[in-house]
Amino acid sequence: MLGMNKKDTALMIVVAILALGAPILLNPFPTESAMAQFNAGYPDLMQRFAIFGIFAIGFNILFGLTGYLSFGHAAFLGVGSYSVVWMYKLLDYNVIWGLPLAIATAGIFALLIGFISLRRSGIYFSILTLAFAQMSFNLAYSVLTPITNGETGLQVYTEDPQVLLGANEANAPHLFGLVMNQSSKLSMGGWEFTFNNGYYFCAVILMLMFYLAIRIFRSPFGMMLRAIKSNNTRMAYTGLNPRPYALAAFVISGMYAGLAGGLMAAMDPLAGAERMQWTASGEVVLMTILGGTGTLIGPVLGAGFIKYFENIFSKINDNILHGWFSFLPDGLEDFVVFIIHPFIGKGWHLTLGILFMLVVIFLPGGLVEGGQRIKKLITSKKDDDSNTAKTEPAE
Amino acid sequence: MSKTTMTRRGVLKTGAVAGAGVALPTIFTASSAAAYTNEPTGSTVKFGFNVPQTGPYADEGMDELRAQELAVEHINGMGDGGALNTFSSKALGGDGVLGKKVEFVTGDTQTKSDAARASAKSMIEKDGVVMINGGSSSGVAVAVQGLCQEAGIIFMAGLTHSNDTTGKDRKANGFRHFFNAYMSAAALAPVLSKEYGTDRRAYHLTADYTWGWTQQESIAAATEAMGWETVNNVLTPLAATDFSSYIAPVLNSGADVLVLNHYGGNMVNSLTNAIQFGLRDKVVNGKQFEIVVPLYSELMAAGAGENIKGVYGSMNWNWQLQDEGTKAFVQSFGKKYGRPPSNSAQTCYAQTLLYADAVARAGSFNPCAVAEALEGFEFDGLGNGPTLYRADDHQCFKDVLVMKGRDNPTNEYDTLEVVEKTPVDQVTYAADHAMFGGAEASLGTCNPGA
Amino acid sequence: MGILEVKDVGKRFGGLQALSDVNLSVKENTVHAIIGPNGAGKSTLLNCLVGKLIPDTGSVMFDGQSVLGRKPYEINQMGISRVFQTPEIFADLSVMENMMIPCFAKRDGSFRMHAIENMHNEKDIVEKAEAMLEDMNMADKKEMHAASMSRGDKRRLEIGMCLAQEPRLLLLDEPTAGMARADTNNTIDLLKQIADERDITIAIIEHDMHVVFSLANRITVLAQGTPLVEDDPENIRGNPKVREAYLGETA
Amino acid sequence: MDAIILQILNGLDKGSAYALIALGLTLIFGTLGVVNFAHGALFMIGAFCAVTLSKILSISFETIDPTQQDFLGNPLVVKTPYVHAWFGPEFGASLIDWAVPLSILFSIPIMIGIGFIMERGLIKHFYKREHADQILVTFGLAIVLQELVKYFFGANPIPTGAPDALTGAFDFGVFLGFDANTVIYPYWRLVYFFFSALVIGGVFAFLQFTTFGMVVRAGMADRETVGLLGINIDRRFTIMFGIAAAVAGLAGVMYAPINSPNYHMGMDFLVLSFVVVVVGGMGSLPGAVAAGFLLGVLESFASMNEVKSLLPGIDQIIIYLVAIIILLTRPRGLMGRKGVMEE
Repeated sequence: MLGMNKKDTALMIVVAILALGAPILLNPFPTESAMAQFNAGYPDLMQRFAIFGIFAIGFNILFGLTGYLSFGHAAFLGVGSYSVVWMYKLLDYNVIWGLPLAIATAGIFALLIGFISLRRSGIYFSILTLAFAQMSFNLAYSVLTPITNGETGLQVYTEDPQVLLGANEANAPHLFGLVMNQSSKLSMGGWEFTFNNGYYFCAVILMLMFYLAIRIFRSPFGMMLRAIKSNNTRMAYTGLNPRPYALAAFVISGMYAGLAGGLMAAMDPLAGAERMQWTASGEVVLMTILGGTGTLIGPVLGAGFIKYFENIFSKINDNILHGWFSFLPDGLEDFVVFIIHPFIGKGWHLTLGILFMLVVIFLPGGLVEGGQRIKKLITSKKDDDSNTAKTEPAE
Repeated sequence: MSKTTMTRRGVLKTGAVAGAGVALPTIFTASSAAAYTNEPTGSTVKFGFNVPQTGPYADEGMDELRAQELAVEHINGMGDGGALNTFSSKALGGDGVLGKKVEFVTGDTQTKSDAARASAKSMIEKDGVVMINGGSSSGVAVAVQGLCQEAGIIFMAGLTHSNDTTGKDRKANGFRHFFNAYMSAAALAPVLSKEYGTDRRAYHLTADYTWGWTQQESIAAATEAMGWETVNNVLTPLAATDFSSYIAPVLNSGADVLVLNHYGGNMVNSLTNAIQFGLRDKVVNGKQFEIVVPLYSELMAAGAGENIKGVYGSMNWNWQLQDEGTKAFVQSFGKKYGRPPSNSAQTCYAQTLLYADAVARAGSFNPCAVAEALEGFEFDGLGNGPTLYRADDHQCFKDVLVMKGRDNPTNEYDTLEVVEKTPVDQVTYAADHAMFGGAEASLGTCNPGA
Repeated sequence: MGILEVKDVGKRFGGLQALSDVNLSVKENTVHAIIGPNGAGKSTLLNCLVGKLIPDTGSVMFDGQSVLGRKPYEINQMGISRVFQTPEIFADLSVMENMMIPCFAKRDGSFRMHAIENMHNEKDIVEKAEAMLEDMNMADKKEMHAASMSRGDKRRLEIGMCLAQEPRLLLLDEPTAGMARADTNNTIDLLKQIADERDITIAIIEHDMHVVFSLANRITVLAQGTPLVEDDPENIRGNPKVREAYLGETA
Repeated sequence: MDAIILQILNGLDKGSAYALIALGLTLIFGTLGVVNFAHGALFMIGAFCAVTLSKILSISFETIDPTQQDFLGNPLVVKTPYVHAWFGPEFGASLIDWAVPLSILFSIPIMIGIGFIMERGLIKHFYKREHADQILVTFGLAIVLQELVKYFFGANPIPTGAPDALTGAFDFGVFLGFDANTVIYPYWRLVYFFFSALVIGGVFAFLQFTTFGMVVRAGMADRETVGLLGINIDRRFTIMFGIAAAVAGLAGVMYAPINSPNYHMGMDFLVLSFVVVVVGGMGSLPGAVAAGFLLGVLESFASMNEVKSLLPGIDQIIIYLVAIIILLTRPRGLMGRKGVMEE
C-alpha cells in the first residue's frame, strides 16, 4: 500500500492508530482514581510526544542511517521556532506562513553547518556541530536579543505589525481558523478524554513525516546512507560520493528539526533560546538511542519515554505519594514514601538516569529490542531463532 | 483563544453522574460548559505551584514549595494560621476559599522557559488549576505569565526581579508581589551615597541577558543621579563559571566600586572571585574599594559564605524583620521546617494568600473578578508593611530592604543584616516610566478563558 | 598505447623514497600482474592509481585521461574498480543490497537524490543485481547479512560488486591473501572466467606465485620502489635478476 | 601590557583546570576507547570530597546556651567541632582551615576506588559496544551521580574556602616593575596552577618512565598487538581508569575554593572538556594539555574589554569558534592520531 511493503504498511497502521487514538490510549485511568497521575492524555504532553517524535525521526535519518552523530540539532529546532513566531509578528497567527518558512530556514542553516561539519567525521564531526549549536544558543540568549528577544523568549506583542490580521481572526495560532488550543471533551463513565485541534494537527504531520521516513528508509537513497555507515571506503571505491549523500541526510534531518521547532511555536506562540542549548541536542540523541537507533519506530518511542518522565514523574510529590499509600499503616506508609521520595518530583532526573543505564545495559538495541524480545518470547515456538531480525536491520 | 474550554471539573461532575448509570458518552465541544477556565465545581479547588525542582535553583524552588504548602495549610485552617492572623483583610475564614478546600499540584520549571510552560500547561490542562504561583527567574515568569494570560487563569509571580515582568511584558492576568530592579536601585542609591560618598567610580559586571541589562540600567541611572560615575559595564556570559578574567581588569580601570549584576550561581562565583582577587582589601583613588550586589537572596548568601561580609545589596523581605506579619510567618514556617524562610518563599506565601483572599473578596474564582479584587488593593500584615497592588501594572509597592553581609554571623541563617528599610515612596515610579515599556506598555484585557 | 599508462611516477614519505621512476603500461584486455618483495612499493603504486595517494612526480593516464588529483569515486566512475586485500563490503547490509549499490552507482553516477521510490521497484537494478549474484553463485545467499558470510564468499561478493559496475580496469590487491588452498583455487578459476568472458583488463598485485602464473599474461616486477623488469610470465620465471631480487628469497 | 600579562595568568589558570579534566578524559579515550560522559561527574565528586572532609572535620557536639536565642526564640544551640575539643581550639581550627589541601590525601583513594568500581562494574562491559551506547550509559551514570550528590548536599553551592594563609592576592606588578595593584593574582589560583602542572608532569612521567606506562602507551597505540604479546592489558587499563578518575578528582578538590562546589559543576565542564580533548586531538595526552591551556588563554583574551568592544559577544563563542577553526584546518585537532574515533 502506498508504495510500502506489508511489514511497513502494518507499522504505518500501528503508528496511525497510536497517533489518532492517543487521547484515549494515553488516558487509561479514570480521572478521579489515584492512578490518574499517570495519565498522559492531555493536549500539551500529547503535542510534545508528536513534536519530539518528529524531531527524533528526523534525527534518526541522519544518525541511524549514516552514523553521523550530530550534537547540534537543537539549533535547527530553535531556528524553526523563531521563524514561526516572526511570521506571527509580521503577518498573522495563521501557521501556514510560518511552518514552510521554518522548514526552509532550518534547511538553509543545516546546509551551511552541514557543509562545513561534514568535512570531518566521527567525534570531530560531533564537536563541530556542537560548536555551531552552542554558538547559536549563546548568541541568541545575549547579543542577538533584538531578533530572539533573548532570555524572555520571542513572543507576539500588541504593537507588532501583523499585517494580515483580519478583524475576526483568532488571537492565537490557528490554521485557517482552526484554532490550535481549542479542544473538545468526551466523558465516558469515570473517564474523560480531550481531543485537541493542535494535537491532531501535530499527529497528522507526525504520520506524514513517519510515512516519509519509511519511504526514505526503503529508497535507494536510504540504502546509500546505510552504506555510508557500513563502509565509507567501499562507498568511495564504488564510485559514489559520500559527502552529498551525508549532506542531504543532514539537511533533511535539519528540516525535520525545523518543522518540529515550528510546530512547538505553532502550539505555543513563544520561542525560547533554551531549546537551542546543548542539553536539548543531547536529549534527541538520547531519545534516538533509547528507542533504538536506525529503527523506524524507535525514536518515536524514545521521545515519548523521555517526555513522559519529564512531565509526569516531575509532578509527583510527597502529598500524592501519601495519598497512594494511605491504606498502609502509618509507619509503613511513611517508610514507603521515604523510599520512593528520592525518585519522584525533584528526583525525576535520578529515575531517568537509572533508566537510561538499565535500558542500555540490558537492551542494547533500545526499547525496540525490548519489544522484539517480548514478541520472540510469545512466538518462540514456531520461530527458529535469531536470523529473522538480521537481514532487515532498518525496521 | 477565547473559545477554549478546559473545564475538567465541570465535566467531571457530569461524567460521574453518567458513570453511575450506563457509560453514556458526553461530548463537550468548545464554548459550552463553564464561564471561565477551570471553574471549580466540586468541593475542592486546585492551585498550581510551578517552581524549579531541578537545576541550579532547585533549593530556592524547594523553599518556595515549603512556603506554598504552608499557605495552603493556613488557608484550609490547619496549623497556626501564620500570617493570616495578622493580615489586614479578614475575608479568609480558615475554611478554604469560598467553602472549597484548597488542593495543590506541583511542577518543575527547570528554570527554563520551555519546561516551565510545559509544566504550567499540564497543570492547567490536566489538573485544572485556577492559579499558578512560583518560579525563580524573570525569563520563566514572563513566559508563564504569557501562558496564563492566554489560558485564562491568574499568575501570581514568584521571584522575578526584571523590570519587564510588570513593565513591557505586563499582563492583565499576571501579578507581581516581588520588587524589581528599579526599586533595588532606588533603595540602594541613597544608602550607598551615605556609606561610600557621592564621588565614586563604579564598574559594572552584568549578566548578559534581559534581567541583567534592566538591573544594570536601573542601578547605573540611580547611582549616576547621586553623582557616581559609571566607568565601565562589562557583559558576562550566562554560562560563565569562572569570572577571573572579568574581575582582573577592574583594579586597573580606576574604578573604586564593583557592581555585580549577577544572580544565583553567577553571583556566588563572581563575588567569590572578586574577593579572591583581594579587591575589598585595596585602596583606590584614596578610597576603600567596595563591592555591591544589588539583588541578594539567602541562598546566594549561603553559597558565597564569608565572601559576603560587609557587601551591600537589597531584598524584598527578610525573616529578621520585626513586624507582626513577619513574626507570625517565620514562627509558623520555622516550626514546621526548622529553618527561617527565604525571601522568595515569603513572596510565594504572600502571593498564595493574596490570591485566596482576592477570590474570597470577589466571591468568585473568575480570573477577571479576582484581578479586579487585586487591582488597587491595599493591605498590611503579610510582612512587608503597608502594601499597594497597583492597578496600572499589577506591581506591589512596599518598603524595600537594604541589606549588608553580616560581619559576625551567629548561625548559618544569620548571614545578612537589615541596614535600612527604604520607605515605599522612595521606590515608587510612574506606571509609564521609560524603563517599564513607557506609554506603550499595556496590560491588555483580562482573559477569563472559556 | 595501454589502457593504463604510468609515467615516471615518484612518491616520497618523509625520508623514504617509496616509488621512483615507475613506468608501467597495462594493455587492454590483458591480465597484468605486479609483483615484488615486501616493501617494494606495490601498495603505494596501487594507491596512486586509485586516487588515495597523489604521486609527487609523473603522470597516470587511464584511457587517455589523467587520474591525478581526482577523488577515488571519480576515478572509479572513469572505469577503474578496486578489490581490496581484506574484502571491503557493506557488512551491515544484505548481500542483495551490497550488489544493488554498485548497480545504482553505474546507472546513476556518483550522486543522485532518489529518496522516495522503493529500491525494490527499480526493476533494471534488481534484475542486474540478481543476474550478477547468479554469476557469482550466490543467488541463494541473497537475503543473508553480508557480515555473516565466509571470507571466500565475501571475496566473491566484492569481486561481483566490482564487476557490476562494468569497469574497464579491475585492480586486485592480493585477492587470495589469507585464503585456504581450496578458496584460492576457486578464486583463480573465477578470475580466469572473468578474464575470458568479459571485456575487461585486470591488474593484480599478488604475493602468491601460483596465482600469478596461473592468471597473468604480463608481469611487472617491482623492487625498492622501481620496476625491475616487465615481461611475459615465461621470461620472468627464468630471469635471474628477478630470482635474485624476489624469487630468490622465497625459493 | 599589564592587562595582557594579567589575562595570560588568567588563561593559564583556567587552562590548568581544562587541561586536568581533559587529560583524564583523553586517557580513557586513548586507552579504553570509551567516550566517558561521566568524567565531569568525577571532577564534581572530587570537589565534594573537599566539601565532605571539611564537613567531617566540622562535626560538632551541641551545647545549649540559654543566654542567646535562635530565630524562633528558643535557647540557642551552640555547636563546637569535636576536633576543637580533641586537639585544642587552635590546632582544631587550623585543621578545619586546611581541609581542602588535606582532602588531596583523602580524595585519592576514594577517586581511585570509584574509578575501579566504575570500570569493573560498568565501563568494562561497554568496550565492544558502539560509542552511542557508551554515551548513553555514561550520561545516565553522570545524571545518577550528580543527583545523588544533590540529594545529600543540596543544589546550592557550598562555600569551601582555601586556608587563610593562601587567601588574598599576590602583587605580580611590583615584582615585574609595574605600579602596585596593576597585576595582582590570587595565591590560591597560583597554587592551583602549580598543582596542576605537578599532576600533569606526574602523569607524563609515570607513562614515560615506568614499564607500566610503557605498556599502556603501547596499548594506546595498538591494542591488539599488545594483547597478542600476552600482556594482560585489561588490568592495566582498569588501573588507568582509576588514575584518570583520580586526576579528575584532584582537579575538583583543588577547584573547590575557586568556585563554591555545586552538584552540576561537572555538567558545566563536560561539554567544554570534550571540546578541549577534541581540539587537542583524540587520544593525544600532550594535545589535551596544550589545547586546555590554549583555550584558557584565548577565552581570557576574549573577555578583555578592548576585544569585546570590537567584537561584541566574542567571549560567548570564542571556545567554539576556535574549535571550529582548528578542526577545519587540522583534521584531527592539534595532535590527534589518525583513525581514533573517526568512524
